[in-house]
Amino acid sequence: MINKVVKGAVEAIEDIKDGDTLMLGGFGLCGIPENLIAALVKKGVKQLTCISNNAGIDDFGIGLMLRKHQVKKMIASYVGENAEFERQLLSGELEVELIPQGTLATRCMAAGYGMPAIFTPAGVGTEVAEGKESRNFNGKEYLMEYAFDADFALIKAWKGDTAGNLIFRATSRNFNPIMAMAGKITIAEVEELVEVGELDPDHVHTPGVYVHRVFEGVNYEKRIEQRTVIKKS
Amino acid sequence: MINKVVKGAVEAIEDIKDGDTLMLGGFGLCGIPENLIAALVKKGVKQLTCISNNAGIDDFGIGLMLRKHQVKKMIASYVGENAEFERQLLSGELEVELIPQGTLATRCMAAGYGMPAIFTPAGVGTEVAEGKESRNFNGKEYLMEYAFDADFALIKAWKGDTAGNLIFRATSRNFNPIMAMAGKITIAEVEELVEVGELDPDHVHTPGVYVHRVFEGVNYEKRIEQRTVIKKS
Amino acid sequence: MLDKNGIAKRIAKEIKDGFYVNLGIGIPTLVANYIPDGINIVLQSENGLLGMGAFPFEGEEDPDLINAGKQTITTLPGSAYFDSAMSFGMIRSQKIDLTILGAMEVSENGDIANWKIPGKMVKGMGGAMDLVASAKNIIVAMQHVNKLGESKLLQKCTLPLTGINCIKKIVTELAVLDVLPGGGFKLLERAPGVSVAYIKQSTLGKLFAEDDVPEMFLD
Amino acid sequence: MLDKNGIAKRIAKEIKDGFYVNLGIGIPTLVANYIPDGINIVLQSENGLLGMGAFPFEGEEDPDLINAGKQTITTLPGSAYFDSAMSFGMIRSQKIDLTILGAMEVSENGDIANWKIPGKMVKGMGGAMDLVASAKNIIVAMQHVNKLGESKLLQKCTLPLTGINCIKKIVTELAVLDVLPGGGFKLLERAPGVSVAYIKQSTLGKLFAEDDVPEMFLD
Repeated sequence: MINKVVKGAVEAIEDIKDGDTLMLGGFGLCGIPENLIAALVKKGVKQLTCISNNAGIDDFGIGLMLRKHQVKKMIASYVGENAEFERQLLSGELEVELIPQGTLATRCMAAGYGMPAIFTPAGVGTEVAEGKESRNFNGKEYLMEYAFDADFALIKAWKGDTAGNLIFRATSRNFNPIMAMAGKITIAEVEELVEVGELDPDHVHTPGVYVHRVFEGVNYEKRIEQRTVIKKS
Repeated sequence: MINKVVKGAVEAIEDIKDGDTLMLGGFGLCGIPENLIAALVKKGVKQLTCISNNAGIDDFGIGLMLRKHQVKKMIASYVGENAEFERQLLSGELEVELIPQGTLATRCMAAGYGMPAIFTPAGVGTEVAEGKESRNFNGKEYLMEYAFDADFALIKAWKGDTAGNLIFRATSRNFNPIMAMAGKITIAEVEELVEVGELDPDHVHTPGVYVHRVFEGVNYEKRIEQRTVIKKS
Repeated sequence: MLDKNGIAKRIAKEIKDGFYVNLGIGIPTLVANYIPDGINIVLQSENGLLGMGAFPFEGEEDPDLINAGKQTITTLPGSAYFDSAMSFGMIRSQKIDLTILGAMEVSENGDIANWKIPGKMVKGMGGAMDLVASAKNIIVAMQHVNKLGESKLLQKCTLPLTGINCIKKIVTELAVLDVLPGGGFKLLERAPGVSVAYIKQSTLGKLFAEDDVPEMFLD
Repeated sequence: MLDKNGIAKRIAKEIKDGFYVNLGIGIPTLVANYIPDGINIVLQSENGLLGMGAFPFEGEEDPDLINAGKQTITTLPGSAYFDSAMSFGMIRSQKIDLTILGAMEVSENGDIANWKIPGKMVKGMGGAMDLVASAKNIIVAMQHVNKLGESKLLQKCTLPLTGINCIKKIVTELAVLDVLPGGGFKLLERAPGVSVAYIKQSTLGKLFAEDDVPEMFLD
């Protein structure tokens, strides 16, 4: 097996530089690469294009990078749970491209599957369709959308082995496996790093071939965005 | 949960009729729906179009259906491990469409993912490209290939629950999950049928939403096509 | 006139045994509380789950387990997790039988606007454009009129569109309506105590209404 | 002149530490036996496996565990299974560093024919067309001449093509050759005891050969 282990987040992002395009896994704050984001903030790399379903909140997730003005452009499906985001957007500091969530997911998948473009009906007849090629198949209209081209994918898994095989937990899977497939360089942080042979090969969600660097993260906060509970009676 | 259990293979294929298009999972004889094939042979339904990576051998797999002249057209990537197949092909009884294995897989995936067509470089400049639309992306040529449109997908899993969730084992996974997603009606036979709650939702390969009927198969033969072993010294 | 729970209750009657259902944020989420006994359905959450259950008990919330509204939830036996590409794959390939979502405006030809108000902060369409473009069966849960009393069932939407020619059924605080294939709203049921005349005057788009439209039956 | 194992041995020298490799049926399969110590690679089998190991011991074969040649195999620690769509997805997206496969003919512009002989029973292309169209790095293991002594390294393939402009390196029983970007075979190494003249006369396509082509070093 090929060993993909790096020491930690700082070493893992060593070659990320100003102006790079990054994919960041997660849905809301669920399954986000907390350690990698912290390292990016510490490193202070700037002018980034970030592809991520959401943009975090003011004091967590991608919000931490926004606060340090590290993001030039955000490509997401749903944002604005974040006052600083709104401020930067209105002031023209931040460029935002909003795209349908399924289109976002499928453009990641397209990159991972070596398909230069895909067809989706999402956005037909709306402003999302402006300037895009559309095409009719069997009487239904589809937009042609292109595969993403990202320099790095930063993802978070539950368990990983030294060969880069990854297993996700519950809905923290979300965009992580498809971004893992799509990055030119994929960096995975995991809650638990194990030796090869400890993961059941039938349970692996992301085969190690997609992962270039893996490390065990520390101090996971796993913040909850909407704590909705039923009171025990 | 929605219960997808049917009594057995005979009930499961009740509405398959002459002229239908079927997808059959498996790679060689590995992971083929043995019970469903036996039921199709017993039922004697004819003029079938079969989409499957291979066509079985003379006395097993799809070979059993060929022997009873049930197959009108075979869509596969590799055939001919089967004398009867060759005989029917040369005599003009059987129509064969050979397509690259990745194209076969991706056309299944396209159907499952609601994508009417995909782009692949496989076959560019060869006879496979004849009559097909081709298109250049970033300096590389791709063929446009259409999603399959199959009436039924017949697949085989290792374990399944009553809600149709499926788990595959080792390389018997192959085409089974993507055909499961692609069939208008998907019928799954499993080696072990369990109650809901017994499968870990993180380990499910095929969510039950894709499976319309599930049953526990009997008398699995699991024949080996190329028994290659190292002698113990 | 119905309250939010009344709208949810009425929509719940449209759900058939064996349905896979995607519920949007807001009133649609409430529908889950009114599924009749004996009706087995599975809820999809487009962030990657089939088999969504209720909210967790206090202290049992799991940060790795949320729904598309980012709320902590639980799962039911027989659930399955998957990635976002598969999630929208099953939406596009119409494996989800019914989508229920909110709207700001619906037009008489079935266009829907529910994601953007010019001049206001735009949060994004999330999965709504994928859902409306792909679903074989969409029910809209919405207010018939806005706070100024202006109709939200229009001849043509004034807000940026989420999808076109996709809405087939609408449940509001006043009525149940179909969008006709040839265009126009067809009044099917009145909310308790609401007259046909009132619904007519609250609907700007073309409305087809018989004189004896039945009052909806809720329990 | 090399035998099959010699060809496999020479190809093994092209494999670098950290490579993911797909081996075709025949001579390419033998390459796995000659990976140098200290070189860690992972073998992909396109039916859905990364981390392929040796054949199983007698009695330990598992019908659910085969390679793309349908042979019973084993896996190594750290292996992973996946479906056929993901398998060819990773091939198309060039996650596999090296593909080694056999050929009936190769042309001087890198076209390859290895799946069909007109008039003979056609078995199909299997995964070969996907592999040659997508791989960033392909080495062909083949016989330089056929049984009649006719060259299989041609100006133009005579058999139906598997892929075009894709082959960059060829190892035969006689030589190691590159296919030049502008067309033509470049002779890099001679098999032990084989002269440049003999290789020239065995190559129908355009051959570029210096006078002092080194003999290949095998051990």
